[in-house]
Amino acid sequence: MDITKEKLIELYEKMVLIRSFEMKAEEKFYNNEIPGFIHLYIGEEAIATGIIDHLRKDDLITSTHRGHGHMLAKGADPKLMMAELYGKRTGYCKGKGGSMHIMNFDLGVLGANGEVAGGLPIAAGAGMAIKMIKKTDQVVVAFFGDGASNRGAFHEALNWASIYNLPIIFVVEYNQYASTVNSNFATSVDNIADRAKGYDIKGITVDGNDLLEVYETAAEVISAVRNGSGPVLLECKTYRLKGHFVGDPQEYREDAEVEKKWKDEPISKFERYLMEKDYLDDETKNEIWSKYTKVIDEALEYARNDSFPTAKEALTDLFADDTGYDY
Amino acid sequence: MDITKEKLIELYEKMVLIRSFEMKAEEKFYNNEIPGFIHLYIGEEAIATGIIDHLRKDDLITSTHRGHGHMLAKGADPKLMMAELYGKRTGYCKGKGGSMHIMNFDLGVLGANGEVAGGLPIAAGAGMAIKMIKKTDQVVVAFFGDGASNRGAFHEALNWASIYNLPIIFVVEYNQYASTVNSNFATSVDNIADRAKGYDIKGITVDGNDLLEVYETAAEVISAVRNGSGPVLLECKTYRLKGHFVGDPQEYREDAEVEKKWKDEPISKFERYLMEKDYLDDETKNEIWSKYTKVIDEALEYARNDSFPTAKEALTDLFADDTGYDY
Amino acid sequence: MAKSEMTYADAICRAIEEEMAKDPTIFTYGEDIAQQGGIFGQYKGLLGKYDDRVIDTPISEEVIFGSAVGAALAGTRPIVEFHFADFLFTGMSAITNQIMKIRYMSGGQRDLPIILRGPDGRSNNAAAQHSQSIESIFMHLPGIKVVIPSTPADVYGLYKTALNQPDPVIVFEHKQMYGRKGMVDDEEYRIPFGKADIKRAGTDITVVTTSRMVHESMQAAAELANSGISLEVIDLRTLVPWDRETVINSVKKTGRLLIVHETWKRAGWGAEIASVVQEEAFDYLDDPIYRVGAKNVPNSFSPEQENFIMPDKENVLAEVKKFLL
Amino acid sequence: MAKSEMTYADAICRAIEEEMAKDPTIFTYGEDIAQQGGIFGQYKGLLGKYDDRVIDTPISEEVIFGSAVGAALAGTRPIVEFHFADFLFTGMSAITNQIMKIRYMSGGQRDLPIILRGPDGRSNNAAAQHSQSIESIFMHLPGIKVVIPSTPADVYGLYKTALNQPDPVIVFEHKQMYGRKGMVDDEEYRIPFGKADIKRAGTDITVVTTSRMVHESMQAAAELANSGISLEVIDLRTLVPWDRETVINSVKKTGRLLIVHETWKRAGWGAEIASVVQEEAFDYLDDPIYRVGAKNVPNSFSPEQENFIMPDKENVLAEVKKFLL
Ligand SMILES: Cc1ncc(C[n+]2csc(CCOP(=O)(O)OP(=O)(O)O)c2C)c(N)n1
Ligand SMILES: Cc1ncc(C[n+]2csc(CCOP(=O)(O)OP(=O)(O)O)c2C)c(N)n1
Ligand SMILES: [Mg+2]
Ligand SMILES: [Mg+2]
Repeated sequence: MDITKEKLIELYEKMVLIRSFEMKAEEKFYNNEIPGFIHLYIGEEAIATGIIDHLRKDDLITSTHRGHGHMLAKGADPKLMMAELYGKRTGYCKGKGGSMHIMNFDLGVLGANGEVAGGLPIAAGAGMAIKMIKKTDQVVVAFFGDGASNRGAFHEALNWASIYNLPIIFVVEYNQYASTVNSNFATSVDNIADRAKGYDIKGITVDGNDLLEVYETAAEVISAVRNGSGPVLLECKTYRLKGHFVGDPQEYREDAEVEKKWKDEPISKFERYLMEKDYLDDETKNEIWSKYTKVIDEALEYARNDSFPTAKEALTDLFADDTGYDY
Repeated sequence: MDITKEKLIELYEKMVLIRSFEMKAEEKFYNNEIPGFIHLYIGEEAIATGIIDHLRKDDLITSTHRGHGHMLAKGADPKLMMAELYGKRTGYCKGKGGSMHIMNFDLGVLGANGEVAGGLPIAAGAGMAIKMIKKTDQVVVAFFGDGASNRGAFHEALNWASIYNLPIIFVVEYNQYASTVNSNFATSVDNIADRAKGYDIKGITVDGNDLLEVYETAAEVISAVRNGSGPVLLECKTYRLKGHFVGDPQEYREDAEVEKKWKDEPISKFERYLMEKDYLDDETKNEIWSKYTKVIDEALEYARNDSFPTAKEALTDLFADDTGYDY
Repeated sequence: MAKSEMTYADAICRAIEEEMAKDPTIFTYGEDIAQQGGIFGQYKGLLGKYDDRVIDTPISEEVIFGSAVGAALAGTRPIVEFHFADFLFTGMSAITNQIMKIRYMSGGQRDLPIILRGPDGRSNNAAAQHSQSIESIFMHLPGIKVVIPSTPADVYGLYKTALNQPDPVIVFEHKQMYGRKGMVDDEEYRIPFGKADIKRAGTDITVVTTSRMVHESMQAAAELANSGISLEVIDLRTLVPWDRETVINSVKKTGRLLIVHETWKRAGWGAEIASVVQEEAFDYLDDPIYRVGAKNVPNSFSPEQENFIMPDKENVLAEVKKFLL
Repeated sequence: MAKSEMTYADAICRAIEEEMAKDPTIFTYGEDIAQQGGIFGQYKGLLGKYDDRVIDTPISEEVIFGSAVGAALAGTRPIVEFHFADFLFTGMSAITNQIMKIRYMSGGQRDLPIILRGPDGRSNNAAAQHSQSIESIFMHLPGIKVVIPSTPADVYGLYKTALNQPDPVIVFEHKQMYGRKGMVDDEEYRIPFGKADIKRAGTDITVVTTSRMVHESMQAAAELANSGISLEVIDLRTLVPWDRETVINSVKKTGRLLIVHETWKRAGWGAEIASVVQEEAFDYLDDPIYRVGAKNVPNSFSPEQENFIMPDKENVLAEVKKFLL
């Protein structure tokens, strides 16, 4: 596959954006500025980046509790994202959703989701509507975790997508853990992609830390699905470099394991590739990181300056004909 | 496998018992003597018979809404079964369960179940208790339908059984339909056994109308599972010769399809085999059928003569320390 | 106005069909609806007309329900059949955690026009897992409008509203009412949510009820009229929102309230009505508020026991005796 | 009697550990309990002692819950962790259609000693899907005993009862109470189900509450005492069964009832208490019965909005003003 230098740098920047956002979010969480709990996408940036780049604005995705990366890759404004993490008024969900429920329908993000595997049935329904009623060539990408692949919803959604031949790419982010539980223990197969056979669909496993591999595979898969191939299960092997949530004591794994995995993390991996190709040098690299540090600093400033929604506004948005809690 | 004539005749008789029970139940339902709705096992007798014969009394099974055959094969008394179908006092469940919830824990039947796939999590738990806490060599057989294999519970239970290496045989009775819906349409794979790969367990497909094949395969599988092989998914291809429930208008299939399938039904198939082997002649056959006609007539008499539980007794049995509805 | 007689099931089909003709994004799916028209025949009236928009599904309740969110957000208007209210539980999280929350969690970004519909309540001798009435749960958890109609005319008009409004709706159709006939206006009309219907005016006791129990209550009212006791029978028709005004005004007039529902009495929706009314009309109450509901046990298969557990006209008559008239 | 101070979480662990020592068939499983001692650390006290009976599971709620039936019928006593009350919904049918019905449907053939336990209620800024209190549903649907303790001493004694009785029990442990400390007798004891505890005696207003709201109510009572208003705070401790006698006797004395719970006000369990009390103590009531509960919307992430939606001491104080004292 021939990918221009510009595209490669664009992809690199997207990963840097996500990483920068996540690092700032982590810092501000520890600072007690961000309430609730947040799950970081650090180490998994290549997946959202490499896949979503092939999507159109009107393509749809469903995300997970670890959803910042998906949102940013789909074009979200870091300002409005950060404002949402802060629970502020102009955040994507007016502060009602927070990190775990960040979403924007105009961007085609049908929701980060606090329910593990909660997005899979939603993706199945979007695919159904597209294929059977709207008859457009939109596609749907459903992101979910290795842990999620053990929930019944996974099974039902894949069977469903298969029998109706829906335009859905099921992307499992195999980051080795479901909270404290290692997938070697809780998941009966080494490769989730092996489950594809049980639905008579194609299953593919790629190195999810290798941006190029993700990007190239996704190009093929998404175009096939858009052309009516039926659903595909795409497994991306990665590693959750941070705790399950910010503040996780991580008693269930050794520091050494994590340290080792840092050597394989997607951004420096891709940097090495770009540098080998002479597409990137230290100077440009520094420029790019500075650029996104600034972008995120501005987002932070924006979020901090934004006001909180009023208490009473808690009683709006449940129904379109708002009658609030008296309803 | 060497099977004695006596055993073969015993198996034949078991199938005749089940068929006779079901035919009488059908008749009495149409007579308006049996209330509610009942799902007949006619055409699927070889499965329960061929599998359960290998079980000990302390082995456990979970059944389905189509559970009469499983109960009888596990040694249920037709009298107490018929009484339950009539909603009578000495029925297995004191009339509280009826056909769809017939069960007897002493026989190791953990329940017919009105919830499709409802038995699968129960089987998973029984297997877990046996393997991890009681540490006995009991096994568990979970019966379920092709339709049930599309519910999330199927997936969760198989993954669960696999990771804990539980002594469970998952038996799918592939009878081609889930109520009005053909499994060719609703189920993404031709053979449910293909889904076994998704759990890293063994999957086997047999002709569920061929008693010998079921019996011999089950012998091997059950002994392996008892010896710690871990779970197995055993698929038995069969056909639901009657409507989904008694009274089903069956607008979704052609009479011709059903007629053709009657030629392959398990009892006459096995009869042909026994006759070829000279283990059975017309006279013995008639004797056997008459014997079970009598057994069932007696069961019917018994059920009819049994009394109904009182209305007030509806308020017992919810909790052990019965305090009824005031609770 | 010209009227025609039709069954409850056909009144639903008529409403859906009329709206399907106008709105090509309406479609309906669920278990056993396309081949044989629903397990109670309730989809028969739709078959042959919009077959590509009446779709059978696998037995996959979590996706059946959860898919509605994706379908709605992708720009369609799904009508999802839940087969038996009892099996709402098998996909419950998709309803309570997704359908009922996503609009709110998103900060009201977009409409979510979803209809969940299906049979609720008793179906004779179907035992514990096929005869539950579970509408109360959806009155407790916020996020869905709850419709529970008792007549062909009501179900038609409420569906017309449901199919022309922007929020999730759950319609509880009683199993025993699909075949019940009634007159329905030939002209199209809508019945707003939150507007109760006084099915019978009266002066002594206010009866608040829904669904099948409307008919049991009406029979009781007819009998009691002979002994000079006058019941005002109010059919709420929707539980979210529910028509406080009509109920409270009636109680202010009669001074007595009886709530009648088929679902379990304990912590059923009747408790909410009672709590609100005693708060808002405390000084008007001549007697305690009484409630009729199922006994607090699962349903038994045995016919006599089921009759004992499930409320009917006789329970209404018995409860009325408690009032000091 | 000698007492020791311990947290709510440790009081639970102590009870379970004592019973595990006596009964080798007790075991416990759920998500994230064995590696790190539960997502709130609530299993930490058990780790290292009975590690082969503390088991991590996949994220498979339907099997996590449904397996309890099989485990109990196979002769063990499972304690099943539900992780977040919000995710009871993902395996809801296994609870409502299996655990809560199988004993009844079987005609009472065998005991079903199951404990479902886990965190209920608000956890600050966890938004709509991680802060629900859903105990009311289990008061409505019959088939499980509902325990909802507020202190280390109570949770210890109620667990001791739960682990020595034959029926399914669900224990709602409030997320914000695991770390709360209190004195617990060193000697073993049990607290029976259905016996409320009068946490503070009073004469003017009866407050019926549970769980975290016991503490909010106690604070309100302390403040009101300064202005000469005397609250009697009754902690129900179990909702199924609930202690009618204690509540009704108190209301007969005070003439006023306020019910306080964290869960949504509409059709919450408070409505049942109110309905029963107005029926049984009608002539004793000087005022309407009032209820404090969450506003009827999902929980918002934004801190101020969450504070507004979720009830606390301030809401109790505000509601008390409604009484004509
Ligand atoms: C239905 C449900 N069960 C349990 C949880 C608690 N929980 C949140 S994230 C998580 C682990 C998810 O693991 P995985 O799917 O691999 O995603 P990852 O966190 O690794 O990205 C769990 C158990 C939940 N949110 N929803
Ligand atoms: C969870 C659930 N969904 C739907 C139903 C309604 N229902 C009862 S039996 C059945 C078909 C089951 O098909 P299958 O599993 O193949 O078993 P079979 O009837 O063919 O023996 C359906 C949909 C139910 N009882 N439970
Ligand atoms: Mg993971
Ligand atoms: Mg079948």
